[in-house]
Amino acid sequence: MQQTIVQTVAKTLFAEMASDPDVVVLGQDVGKRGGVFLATENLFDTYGPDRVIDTPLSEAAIIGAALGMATHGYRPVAEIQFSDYIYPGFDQLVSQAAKLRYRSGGQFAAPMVVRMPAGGGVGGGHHHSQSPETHFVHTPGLKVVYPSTPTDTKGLLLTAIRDGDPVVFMEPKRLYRAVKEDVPEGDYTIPLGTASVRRQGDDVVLISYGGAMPETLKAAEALAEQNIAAAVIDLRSLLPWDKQTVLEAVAARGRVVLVSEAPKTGNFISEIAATISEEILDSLEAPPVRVAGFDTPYPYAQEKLYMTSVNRILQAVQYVLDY
Amino acid sequence: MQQTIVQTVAKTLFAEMASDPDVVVLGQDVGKRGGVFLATENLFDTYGPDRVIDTPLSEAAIIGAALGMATHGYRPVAEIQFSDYIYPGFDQLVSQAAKLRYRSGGQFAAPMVVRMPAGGGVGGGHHHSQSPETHFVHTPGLKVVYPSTPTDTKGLLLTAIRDGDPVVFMEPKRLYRAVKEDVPEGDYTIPLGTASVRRQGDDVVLISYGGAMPETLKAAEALAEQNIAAAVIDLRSLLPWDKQTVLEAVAARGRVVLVSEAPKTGNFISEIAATISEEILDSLEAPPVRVAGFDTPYPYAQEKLYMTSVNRILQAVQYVLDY
Amino acid sequence: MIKQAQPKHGARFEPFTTTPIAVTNDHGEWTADFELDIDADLLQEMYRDMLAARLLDDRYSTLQRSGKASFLVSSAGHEAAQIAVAKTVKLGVDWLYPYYRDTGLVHSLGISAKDIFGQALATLADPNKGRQMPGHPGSSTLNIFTVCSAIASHIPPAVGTALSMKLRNQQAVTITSFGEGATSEGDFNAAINLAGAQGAPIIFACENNGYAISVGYTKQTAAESIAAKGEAFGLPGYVVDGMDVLSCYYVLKEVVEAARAGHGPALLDMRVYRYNPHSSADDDSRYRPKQEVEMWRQRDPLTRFQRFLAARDLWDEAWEQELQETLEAGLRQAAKDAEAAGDIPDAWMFDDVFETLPWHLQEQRDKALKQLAESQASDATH
Amino acid sequence: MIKQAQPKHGARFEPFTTTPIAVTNDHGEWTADFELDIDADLLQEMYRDMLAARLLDDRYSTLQRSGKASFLVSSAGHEAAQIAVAKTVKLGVDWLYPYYRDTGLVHSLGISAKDIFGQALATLADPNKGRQMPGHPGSSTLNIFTVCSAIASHIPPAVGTALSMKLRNQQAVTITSFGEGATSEGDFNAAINLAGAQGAPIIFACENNGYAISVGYTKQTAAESIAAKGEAFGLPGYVVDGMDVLSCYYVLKEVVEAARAGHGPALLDMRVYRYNPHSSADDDSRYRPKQEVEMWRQRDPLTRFQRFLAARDLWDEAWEQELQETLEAGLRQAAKDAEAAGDIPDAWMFDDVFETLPWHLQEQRDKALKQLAESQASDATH
Ligand SMILES: Cc1ncc(C[n+]2csc(CCOP(=O)(O)OP(=O)(O)O)c2C)c(N)n1
Ligand SMILES: Cc1ncc(C[n+]2csc(CCOP(=O)(O)OP(=O)(O)O)c2C)c(N)n1
Ligand SMILES: [Mg+2]
Ligand SMILES: [Mg+2]
Repeated sequence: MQQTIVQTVAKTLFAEMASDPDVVVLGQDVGKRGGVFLATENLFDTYGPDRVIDTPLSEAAIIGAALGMATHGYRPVAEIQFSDYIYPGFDQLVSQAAKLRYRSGGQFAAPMVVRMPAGGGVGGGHHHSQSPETHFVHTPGLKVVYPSTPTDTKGLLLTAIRDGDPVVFMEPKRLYRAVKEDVPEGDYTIPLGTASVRRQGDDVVLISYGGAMPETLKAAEALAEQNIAAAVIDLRSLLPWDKQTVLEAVAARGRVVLVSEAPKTGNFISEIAATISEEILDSLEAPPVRVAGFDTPYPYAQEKLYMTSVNRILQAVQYVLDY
Repeated sequence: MQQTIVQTVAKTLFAEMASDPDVVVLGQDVGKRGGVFLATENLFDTYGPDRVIDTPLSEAAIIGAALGMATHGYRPVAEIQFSDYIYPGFDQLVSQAAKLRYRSGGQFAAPMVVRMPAGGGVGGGHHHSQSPETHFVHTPGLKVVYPSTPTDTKGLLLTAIRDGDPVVFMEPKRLYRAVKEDVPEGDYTIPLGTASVRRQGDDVVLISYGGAMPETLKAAEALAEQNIAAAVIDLRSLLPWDKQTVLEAVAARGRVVLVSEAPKTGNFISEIAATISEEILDSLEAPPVRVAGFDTPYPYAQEKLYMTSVNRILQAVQYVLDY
Repeated sequence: MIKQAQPKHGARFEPFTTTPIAVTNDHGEWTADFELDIDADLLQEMYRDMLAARLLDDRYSTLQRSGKASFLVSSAGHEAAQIAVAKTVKLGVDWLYPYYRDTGLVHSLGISAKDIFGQALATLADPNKGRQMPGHPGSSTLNIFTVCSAIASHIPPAVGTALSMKLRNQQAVTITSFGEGATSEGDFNAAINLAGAQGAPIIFACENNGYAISVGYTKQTAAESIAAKGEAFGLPGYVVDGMDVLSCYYVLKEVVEAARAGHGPALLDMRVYRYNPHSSADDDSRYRPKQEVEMWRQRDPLTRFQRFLAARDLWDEAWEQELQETLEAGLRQAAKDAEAAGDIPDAWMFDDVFETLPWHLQEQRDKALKQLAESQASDATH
Repeated sequence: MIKQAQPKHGARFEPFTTTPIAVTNDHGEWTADFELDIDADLLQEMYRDMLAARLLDDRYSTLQRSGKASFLVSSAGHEAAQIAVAKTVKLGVDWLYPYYRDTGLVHSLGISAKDIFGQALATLADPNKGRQMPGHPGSSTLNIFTVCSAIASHIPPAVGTALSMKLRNQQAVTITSFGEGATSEGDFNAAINLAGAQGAPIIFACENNGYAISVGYTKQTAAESIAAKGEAFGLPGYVVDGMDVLSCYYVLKEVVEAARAGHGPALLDMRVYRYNPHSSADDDSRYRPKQEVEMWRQRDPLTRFQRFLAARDLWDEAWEQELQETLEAGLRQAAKDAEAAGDIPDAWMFDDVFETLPWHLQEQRDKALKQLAESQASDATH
């Protein structure tokens, strides 16, 4: 059946809650309301208030409670209403969830998922549009996933719920309803840490993830019209990230453009660029170039200018091709 | 007079409070106790409880209150007892302080300093040793400073207090009492965003900051014994960072090793490495190599192994020299 | 048990009551055991501002439905509480730290409809330069801290400002408003605790409408009332009938003047109701019964205050008509002016991150504007 | 006003009293209006565990002063409160979320002195693999959540565990302990509010020693008591004489059994005193008068309980002597064994970040261990 990303989230949760009684969902408005984006629609009616828990308005309580349930045998899936609102719960995530297994010498663990709609493009201004993934990636003990298609959403969400460690599951809110796709039926999983090659092409490789994927793919299409063959990699998992796929693709072509909508300085794609130059410098025909959000708070009036438009990506590609 | 870093913090605060009645200090134990590291020693006796404010145990209250005082004309210097404890106040820092000028269209501003002892090497395990600088650097609207000498501490702290925007002022706690130095008298300031070339040398450049500086300098000394001339740059300011000094130094030598004690993945030095390869790829004789903390929570038993030892730095230098 | 649990010497109101404090009943009849002492002008001004708030809301809604404003948070149902707050603030001295639902409040305090619509439309009429989504006004000239979306995050700064007022001995007061959902956030608790410990002159004015989007009061907290939360921090907490502007005004006036006189902070639990969905993006039929909304509409704060005024010959249909027409004309004009003010320039995106532009933003700005100019040029040639 | 403000049917104790609940006086004389109903064995066991806690503290201190342990947080002065908590926990069913000062408590619950010293020395005797600084014990077999330095950060997880117990209908209870300073953190407030709203079976056991390092109670909060904070979240709050193990035990037993029976959470404000500086890194002469410490030493929980027991022929000098010798011998041996267990291997640094090692950690591990081996080899040749 054709379904959107947000429908896939709800359906995947529904199915996993049916097959594993330890899976519970908690967050603000996840109950009767079905979540403000309807990512938990229909769960409350079927599973009731004991497994679909409307919490008070506190991200610290949500993440902390999820952790305490996880140590007690549950597999909680917590929802943070917007990724911008992770910060009141950031301490619970980085000081508790990320470090529990380590600091207890493996005695305790926190198998839990923290879902959050992330990224811009919805006219929400900075408190409804931010891309905090670098903060998570830079926190040892967290895994970070950021799919961009319904199929990947299903495969990665199932894997995340079943993983033994805390997984931050970021959902590109501007793509929530952007595409419909046939999603594999049944128990379909994708291992964390594997990228997806979304397009083949020998001239240059474009690397991106999450909400920036459609522009990246469109840029590749536009290049194809100019007879430039761009491969496109969708990272999907940010931690662990798929170094092998990335390095092989870049080494083969020597030219790479990295795209992320988060602010440029300290962006996770800087890590990838640094790894590329650290490990395969000699295969580079041109500098790895980054196209990222600007280092301003996410704007409201100038959102279009802020975003990683096809145009900006194309200019970067032109630069590395001309180099 | 010869003084340590922590003495310099206290003396600089003392002097600036004398010359500017709007400067106030707030935090946990900053009053009679003089701070757990004595970084606010003697302030309470002279300036009293109205300007040296012992707060309740809440980092959110500390940073938030500092912000509200800043909007009202004060120049607050808030202390977070350990940088590991920034997280309960992280939302106040990133959602309020960092964005206030922007979101109000410049109507309000937050001229405030958030001081914090940071980094490892003191046997404190992960909740007394972390290096969260990347989180700050990746938050548009914050400036980030991290001196490694008494003189730089004075010059940068004065500038930070007088700056019109929120400055995160990180202090390398393991160097608090490690060196004594004559510190310039009087009104000595250092502009934010300027690096310091701590050593000249034509063969390779080592770039570091904060607590990792002494090992970096020792590595350069060890190299000198092998007749390898290493230049050493102390970044001092992480945002803005001194791109010009860095790129010129790297371009001139073609070989660079970057050292930071924070976890490797997503580390701020990845940003510098990415910028180097993006902007001066052709001048590189060898890959920019990073020596960083490992991607584990900061350990207790194996702290020595975790740290960016002279040995690890030397191995990296050897690699770029042999390349 | 609680230090301030007894009304202070000369105080009219008791904290921590089980039923809301009210000086009028639902029919707008005076029921208090003291005499009304507000002059007619101020009474009429209160009504006018409540009506202005309601009509502003309607006009905002029109802008939103027509697609001009991308978003709306309605203040309908909260007018009594909001206008009462506005009327206790000493302009130019006190500070307000409001939340997104306070359109009526900030308008009454002096943020013009044009400014508010300018903010909603992100035109040059917005003193905040179009930086945030609709519903986020603010004005430094009026001491109104620009609204921030992150719930409760404005409350710690509000306490800092109040503390400044105390340290500077200014006889000034900070008022911060928020919904009852906000009281579950750590920030609210950490901040009110600091205010208590420091005796900062601040009023925590909760507009308790019983819902945080879909989450009802009993799922939000087991506290008997939001007022009861004052006990945790050494503050008197007052439960007030938030559908009556006079009840709110009298209690507010008392606690504001006490704070101004150095007696420390207080907490208000004003019982209001939100008539509309949480925002233009919400569908409230998923979580609350229509009858409940209907029941509260019977208690409309405007109608109640009309009755009160009418009994004193301070309101009649003719005045209402006239008021409505004047206000609506003003609002229509304001919306027009706001729109006509023109778009925020693209280049402004890079301003106000810092006081001055550091090199990396300078670089990014130059490149972005160059690319923009090129693509506009190439669009123009097509 | 507060739902649970009245003692429940059959309950002995009232919440929110102005003076601490006590069943004995400072001389160890029974003063309660009901009969003591704890058998002699348990009474003696309580004393033994209190003494064990005190002696453990001394031994820990020796390790610290000799430079073997890098750090010490002393529990001296908190023994009555801690052992009372330990004696209310149902082993294997209930869970404990303690804080760093709870050495006496976790020892009484079954974490051996060897494990505790192993943790302090970071040897192979530490079930937590030497991952944290001293003062951070934990045991999954005993349902004792490993201590975390970040104040109050263990409280939201504790509520999650309690909620699980309720959802699984387990008649189990979670107890979480913390200092009064912790109640100022957002996390405490957000968590206890959730517990109230969900009626989770959890006891918030505050060891209120009046100081958070140097910050005294009145700078910490203006709340009349920590117990009063219960009002903010719909929990009964009990002020208890924390220098008396029996007072703490009786109140705890009542609230724990109520929680177990589904009557929801409770908050305890146990008034204790910390006899030593905050930690081995602190100098308390900077902020509190010697006389104050002396005054509280007169109220030593051990002496008081000795008197209580002696009056019932359950304690005498001979038994004390014997107990001390046995305990000290055990502690000496435990310290030796802990030390002898040997160092934590370097390679373990990379374990337990995740359940399995991802590629980047594998790479880092391989490289680090190779470098280490090389440098050890080169050291060996020098
Ligand atoms: C930190 C944070 N978390 C979540 C949200 C999403 N959110 C916006 S409004 C709202 C409900 C607020 O309810 P309440 O405080 O009662 O105010 P009301 O809207 O009822 O006036 C939520 C959860 C947010 N804005 N900020
Ligand atoms: C989040 C956080 N902030 C600051 C600290 C530093 N710190 C350690 S103990 C302490 C005081 C705690 O006081 P209290 O909660 O009363 O417990 P006590 O030590 O008195 O038993 C502080 C501020 C910390 N560990 N965690
Ligand atoms: Mg509400
Ligand atoms: Mg204490």
